[in-house]
Amino acid sequence: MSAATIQKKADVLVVGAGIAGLQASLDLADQGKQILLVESQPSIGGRMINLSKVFPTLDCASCITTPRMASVAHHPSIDLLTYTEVNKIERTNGKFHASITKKPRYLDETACIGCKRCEEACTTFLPDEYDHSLGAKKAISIAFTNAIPQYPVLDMDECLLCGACAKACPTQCINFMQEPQEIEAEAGAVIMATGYNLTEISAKKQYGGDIYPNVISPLQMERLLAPHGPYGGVMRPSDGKIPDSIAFVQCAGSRDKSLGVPYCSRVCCMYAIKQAMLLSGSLPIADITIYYMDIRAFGKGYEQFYQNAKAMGIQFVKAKVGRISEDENHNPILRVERQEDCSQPEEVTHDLVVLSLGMVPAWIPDRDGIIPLEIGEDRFVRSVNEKITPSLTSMEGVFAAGTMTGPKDIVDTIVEAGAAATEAANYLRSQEGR
Amino acid sequence: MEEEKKLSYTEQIKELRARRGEGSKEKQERSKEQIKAQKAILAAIDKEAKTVPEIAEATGMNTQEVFWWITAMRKYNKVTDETKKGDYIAYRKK
Amino acid sequence: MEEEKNTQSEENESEEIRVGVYVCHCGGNISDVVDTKAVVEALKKNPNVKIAKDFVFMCSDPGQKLIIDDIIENNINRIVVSACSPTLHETTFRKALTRAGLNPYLYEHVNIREQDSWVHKGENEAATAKAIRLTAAGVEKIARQDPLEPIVVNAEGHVVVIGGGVAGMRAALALIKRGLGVTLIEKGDRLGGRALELDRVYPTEEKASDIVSQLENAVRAEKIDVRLNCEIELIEGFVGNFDVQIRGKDSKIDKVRAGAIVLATGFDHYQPYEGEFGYGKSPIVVTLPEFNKLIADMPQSDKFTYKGKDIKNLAFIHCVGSRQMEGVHQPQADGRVNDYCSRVCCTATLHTINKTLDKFPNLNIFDLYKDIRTYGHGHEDYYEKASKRGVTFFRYTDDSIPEYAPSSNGSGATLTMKDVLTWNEEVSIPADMIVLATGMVPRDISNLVGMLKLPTGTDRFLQEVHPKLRPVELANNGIMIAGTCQGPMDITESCAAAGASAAKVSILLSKKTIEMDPYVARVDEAKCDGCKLCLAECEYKGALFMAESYAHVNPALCVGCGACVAVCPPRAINIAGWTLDQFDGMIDAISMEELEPATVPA
Amino acid sequence: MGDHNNMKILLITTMISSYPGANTVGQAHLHYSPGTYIIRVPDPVVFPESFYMRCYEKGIDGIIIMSSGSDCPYEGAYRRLSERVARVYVQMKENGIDPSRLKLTTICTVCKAAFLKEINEMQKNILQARADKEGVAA
Repeated sequence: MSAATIQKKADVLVVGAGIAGLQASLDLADQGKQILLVESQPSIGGRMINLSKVFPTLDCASCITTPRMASVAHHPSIDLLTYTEVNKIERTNGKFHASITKKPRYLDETACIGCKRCEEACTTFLPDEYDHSLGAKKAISIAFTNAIPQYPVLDMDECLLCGACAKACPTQCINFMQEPQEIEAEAGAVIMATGYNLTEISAKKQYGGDIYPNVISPLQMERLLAPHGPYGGVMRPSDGKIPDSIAFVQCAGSRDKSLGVPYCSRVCCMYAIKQAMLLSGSLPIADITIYYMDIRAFGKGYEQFYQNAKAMGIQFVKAKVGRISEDENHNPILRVERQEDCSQPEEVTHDLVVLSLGMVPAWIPDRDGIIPLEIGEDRFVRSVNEKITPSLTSMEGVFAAGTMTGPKDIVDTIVEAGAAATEAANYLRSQEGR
Repeated sequence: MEEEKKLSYTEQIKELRARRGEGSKEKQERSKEQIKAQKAILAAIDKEAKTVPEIAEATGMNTQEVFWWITAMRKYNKVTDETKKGDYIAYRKK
Repeated sequence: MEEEKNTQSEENESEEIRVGVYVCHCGGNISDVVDTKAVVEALKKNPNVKIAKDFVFMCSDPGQKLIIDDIIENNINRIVVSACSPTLHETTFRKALTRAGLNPYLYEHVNIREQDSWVHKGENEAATAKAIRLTAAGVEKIARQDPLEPIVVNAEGHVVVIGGGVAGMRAALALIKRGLGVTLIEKGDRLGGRALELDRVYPTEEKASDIVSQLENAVRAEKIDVRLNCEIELIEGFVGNFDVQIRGKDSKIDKVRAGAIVLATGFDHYQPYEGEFGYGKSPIVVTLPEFNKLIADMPQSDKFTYKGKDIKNLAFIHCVGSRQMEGVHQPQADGRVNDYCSRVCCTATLHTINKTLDKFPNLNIFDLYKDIRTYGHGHEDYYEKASKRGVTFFRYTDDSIPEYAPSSNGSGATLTMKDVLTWNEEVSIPADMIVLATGMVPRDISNLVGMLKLPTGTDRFLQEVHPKLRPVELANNGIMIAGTCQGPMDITESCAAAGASAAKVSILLSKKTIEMDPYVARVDEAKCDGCKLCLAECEYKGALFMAESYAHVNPALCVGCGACVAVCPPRAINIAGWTLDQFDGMIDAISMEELEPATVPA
Repeated sequence: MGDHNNMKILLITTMISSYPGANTVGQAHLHYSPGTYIIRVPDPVVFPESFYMRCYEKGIDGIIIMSSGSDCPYEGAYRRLSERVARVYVQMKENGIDPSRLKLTTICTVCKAAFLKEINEMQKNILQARADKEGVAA
């Protein structure tokens, strides 16, 4: 039934269009390389585009990401596929062959004008994954305000099949019968930039992150702080109360063998400090407490950022949080074992608690297939020459960028993406003579 | 391919509903529930702005569910923020 | 054909100015304070403005599309966007103009966020009035703007890399493999830099010497032009065409022409002042690099002997020379404290502690820290291992920095502090030897900083343009940075930075020419009366000269400072894009009393 | 606040240091008077004496030239600028304009406190100059 398979050819196949994939693509395309950039989500921009502001400069995340998104979308040397999955990548005769599936959005992208009338007409509300389920979307919707491209996706599993969207569409572009489009691509090199997931909020049973409505993930807090967040301000999910007392529990998903995440996730200290600073800006009278083991403000300008936060009155308490419960009004109660000042464990009630979750790889080769790259003990893709060429994977011609090789902040991710681009360009050149 | 293109969206829907069978009913039911919840909340804030706990009391729904619907209807311009009432925002039907 | 061209150009000259104004909400960042609709309405009354609109995110794709559509469909030929700072999105919108077929310099970016809505919260009316005047000033400026063309210069396909450490070698290798010529300049008598001081490196436990020789062999195999015992005498020129003068050991000067420069000048170890934790006063106090050197060749033993004395208790103190607080720590020579974290010392210290315990399992080791920052891949393992092996950790704060006191018999010392981990109990730690985990300070490259006017931060390290937008580039066009000259990094991070800077150099030199902004002096031949007053003002040799009775500019050498502009009586010389007429127009708009012209002048 | 709102202060900033400095103040969400208008130039050395005099004629109350000082990337520009400002002071005096309404200063990319201090001082100067003028008139 589906249309004939489309053939594509590029110098470099880049998998993942988060900040790492975008940067690697631009750094190669600006050198004249032809790029095929494949993103599984409806929009490019990755995790970064949904953050509020970024440390330590407090630039709005969108302001840093959107220029790159627009440059990628308009670059004459970048062929961009969104809402598209890579199924398999094989290396034969020094070339990479990828089988790729473009998932149906159930509309004709060449006709869609991104007017959102379909979304307005739709009557089915669903949790919005871009707001980490805090907010709502429709069964047909554009991912977020500044998404690229501005085409909606129809969630066929949830669609009522009422036809309201098709009726409202001024260009008649809705096609309920659309089939996946198969694509076969050939490339000279591959850059993998598949990013990270947060550790599961339910993983640590003692914290009840999946049970208590006011115990939230850091990405949910990012949305609450974002200019176009789901609530239009910082409120708590259980009842819309503007919180007076907010706590961050550090290392809630890292440095914890019981969770299978013994490593430090590198960014949690800084994002918690940043969120605390932004909170104290928008809720000047609120008490904000960060329960931590060590504050790891190691990057350029990070220590100074941490000291500013202390000077602003954010409370840093060296303590272990043993468990979390809640009272009848959904106020989270933390059992805190201070490691300074006082020895007795105490129970402290807050209005809202953020679990500073860690990072795990979003894609794991031996679990998810696609391409058999070696992984390390931590399950991130292993660099085979970590000190000198961190982007080198176990397969010749395949390079890694960003958080797929380990937790990393945005600055380190962008730098490493540039390094991966250099390696890919030089690999292509080394293959020319063969 | 050629044939499908010729199908109008109403014909497409008819065919897909047939394929779906019983699954359709379940979704219809959920849709009714969704409409009911929205109506109840909008009725509660038609005349005066109310906070989430106040709406919950008026409608008998739980606060978390009410807040999610307020968020949804705020996004799609059916509800607007009115004033701050204590630690809460009072919402009004637009 | 010829005639047609003439008509075309005449048409262009008499072309009506049609400005489009676009006001961004920035998702509330602006519109929560500035009434963007009022700005639009006020600007609509400006005679040069044909279209004025507001939008939630002008930088987004649909925002840019508004502009493109208006250029194509409504013949808009000048664009003003009032939004965030131009440093963020000026180029974004210039590119949009190009896509619409309009000269990208017919664009003015007005800042109503960082310099208006964000600083005038609560004064919404006044902030709106300001936004209107600033936007009107933007309109006045762009109405007086001619289309500009970028300056094109030839790009030398050769790169000078300064610094032969790991980062420098790594950058040099990436560049030569890319097909560019490379000269690698090292001050010392061999390649390898600071890595030469190390034994094994975390977390791979490779020998540092292996890493260095692996790189050095590759550098030799690729036939990179390596200059040992050499320093930079002078760098002149500009992006694409730098003239680098290299002074050898014999003081002979050699010249190399380069399209770009990569700085990989590295770091120095923080040197404790005399008496800092007893350093310099007592032989038992050493820095971490000194200690590493000391134990490198020691055989495994039950006993650790240092200067003829058995060492039983060994103390390590973190954050020496890093994370300093004003008023607590003694300032550095320039009066500032090192308020930054040196990033590598926590893991390096724990790495050394484990190595020490491998060799001397009977030692008592005390670790005095503020925070343990074992952030990277495999780092935490060293911390855990040290804890398991019985290392005693004490946490100090800036309120209770360990106090050093030599013991009465003079052979050891006591460190006294309040231990946060045991509820601020005062502890006295006996130490037969003390190791100070000293941080990184930038290598003194003041000659280069002065010569090239390189930007440095408050931490004295070289300052990138923007940590996320342009992390390995300096504001100096054509000069990149790699490694610890930018800030503390480990070898992995330095190599990644070197790779990233190689990418930026490759982009710059991938074509034979480089395009540069056209903001340089321009002479209106008809106005120039040949008075030569401007010549005396120009500091740049060859940039400004007289020929055929009027002043001429060499655009590749002119830096666009404008010193010549101010002294020209007939205003014949101006900086393209920043003319005095444009500024006069802006001042008119800023000083206008009424926000909207009452009547549109005929 | 009312006094300050009927005041127009022109801040001449440089691309390399004081314009980004003004952005730093914005990013920190600090507050200053909205009667401040920032223009950016490669370097203020571009302006002839007549430019400043025209600004006062047009009703600008005060001008702060926020130069790059030692960070200035242009050879000799700062020296030329300070010499020019000295000549502007002479012209201001000749035309009965209080010299405290012009200030040459240096602002870096992170000089938040200094930036605000200069604006506050200029506001005081302008009020004082106005009072002095009224005093003379009376």
